Amino acid sequence: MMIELTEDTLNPEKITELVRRDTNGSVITFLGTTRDNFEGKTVLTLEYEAFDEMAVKKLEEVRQELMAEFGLEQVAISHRIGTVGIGEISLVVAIGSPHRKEGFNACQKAVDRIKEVIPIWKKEVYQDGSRWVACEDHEFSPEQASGQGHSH
Amino acid sequence: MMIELTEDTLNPEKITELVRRDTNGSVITFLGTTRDNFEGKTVLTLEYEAFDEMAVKKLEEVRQELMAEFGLEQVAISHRIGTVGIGEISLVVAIGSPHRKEGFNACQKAVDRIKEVIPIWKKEVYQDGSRWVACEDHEFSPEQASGQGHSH
Amino acid sequence: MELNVRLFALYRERAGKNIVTVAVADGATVSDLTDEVRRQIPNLAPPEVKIVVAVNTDYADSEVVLQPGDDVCLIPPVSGG
Amino acid sequence: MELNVRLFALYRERAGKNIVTVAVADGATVSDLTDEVRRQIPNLAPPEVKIVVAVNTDYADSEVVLQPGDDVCLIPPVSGG
Repeated sequence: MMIELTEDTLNPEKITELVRRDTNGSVITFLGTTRDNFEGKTVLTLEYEAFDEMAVKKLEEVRQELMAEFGLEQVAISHRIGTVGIGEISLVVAIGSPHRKEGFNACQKAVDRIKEVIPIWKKEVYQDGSRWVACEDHEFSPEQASGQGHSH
Repeated sequence: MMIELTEDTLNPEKITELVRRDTNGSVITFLGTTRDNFEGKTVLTLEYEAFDEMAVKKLEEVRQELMAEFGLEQVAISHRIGTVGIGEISLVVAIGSPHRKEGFNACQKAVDRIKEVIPIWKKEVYQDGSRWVACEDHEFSPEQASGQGHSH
Repeated sequence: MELNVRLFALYRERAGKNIVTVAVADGATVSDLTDEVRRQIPNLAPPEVKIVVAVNTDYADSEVVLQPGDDVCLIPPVSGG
Repeated sequence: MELNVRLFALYRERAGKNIVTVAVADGATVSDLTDEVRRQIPNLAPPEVKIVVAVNTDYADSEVVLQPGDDVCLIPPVSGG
């Protein structure tokens, strides 16, 4: 499965294997792991919620876009949902390519696009509350400021 | 071991584990894998030779440079030497960082630097001969053309 | 027509429910729908924030005309990865 | 002084040996040494190719002055990765 949305622990080795070929010289893997802190607050755990049908569809669209743009054939994306403990892997993007340059470019773009367009939401749970995170690339948008203000 | 030069099969999972931290949100891994072809010729196997003492020293220098330049703490590099079969992993670079941007930049630069400065040489073995490869970034240098002419 | 609008994450929590049923005129657009949802759930999002809508699992511009039976979902700012 | 110069990979194969012993004057530089090696092994590298030298496991410029006992290695174009 080149696209996966799952409540199970992600297995980066298995996902990386999917994109290895004898014709390829490069495999780039991104692991997104959950951090134990946000602006000095200790994060206890995270909850990922997805609009499942649309998330899978959009992940496949991102995958097809990347393959077309960078001339790639091996792109695998797995996103975990549900409760994810600290230090665990929430996202794996693995790109196999003949040469590394397009692999690095495609991997970076994949992560950017995933954070922009996939309907998945992350909630950080603290000792004294929780917060729906907005995309880190829009960290100071009015929506996120409002999101923070309303978190409970 | 954050630097490794070994004749054993590389273990990307183990190397990736070395750079994971609960304070990090990103792990970027590059796997260099041996390709089965060069300009239409079938490659049967590869031989990596190293000037061991200097290679380990230079790998550590590259690691320190990257950590300083990108403000990183988790950088692991493993290079395989000896006979490496087709599709096997010859190089692993793993970078753990709080955010992904510096991880991607550092990983790309690490591979570039490794290919420029580490005294390791790759020989492609074909059905009818062999060739010492020059760095792919200098693919058409006079030295390499001469290298090809002299291969046997 | 009546549409069952699905809410996720932040919007679900603010609304206190998964689904809000909204009545809009025939020929209503996505923008008409979000206006109506805002009337029903004033605390859903601050006025300066554009509410993003997916219709039949694709992002839909505010001028898109809704059809009976459309799967309409409100998409708060995403934070996957 | 005499120096045992180590050869790797392409240079080792062209020379047909791991080590070449080279006599150079006291105060000789890296460049003097590579000139002498080229005289002994004319097919080591074409004249237009600069032979890269490591002295005591660091790359050394052509003006570096050699000392007795230096670990001198000739480094053909690298191709790690």
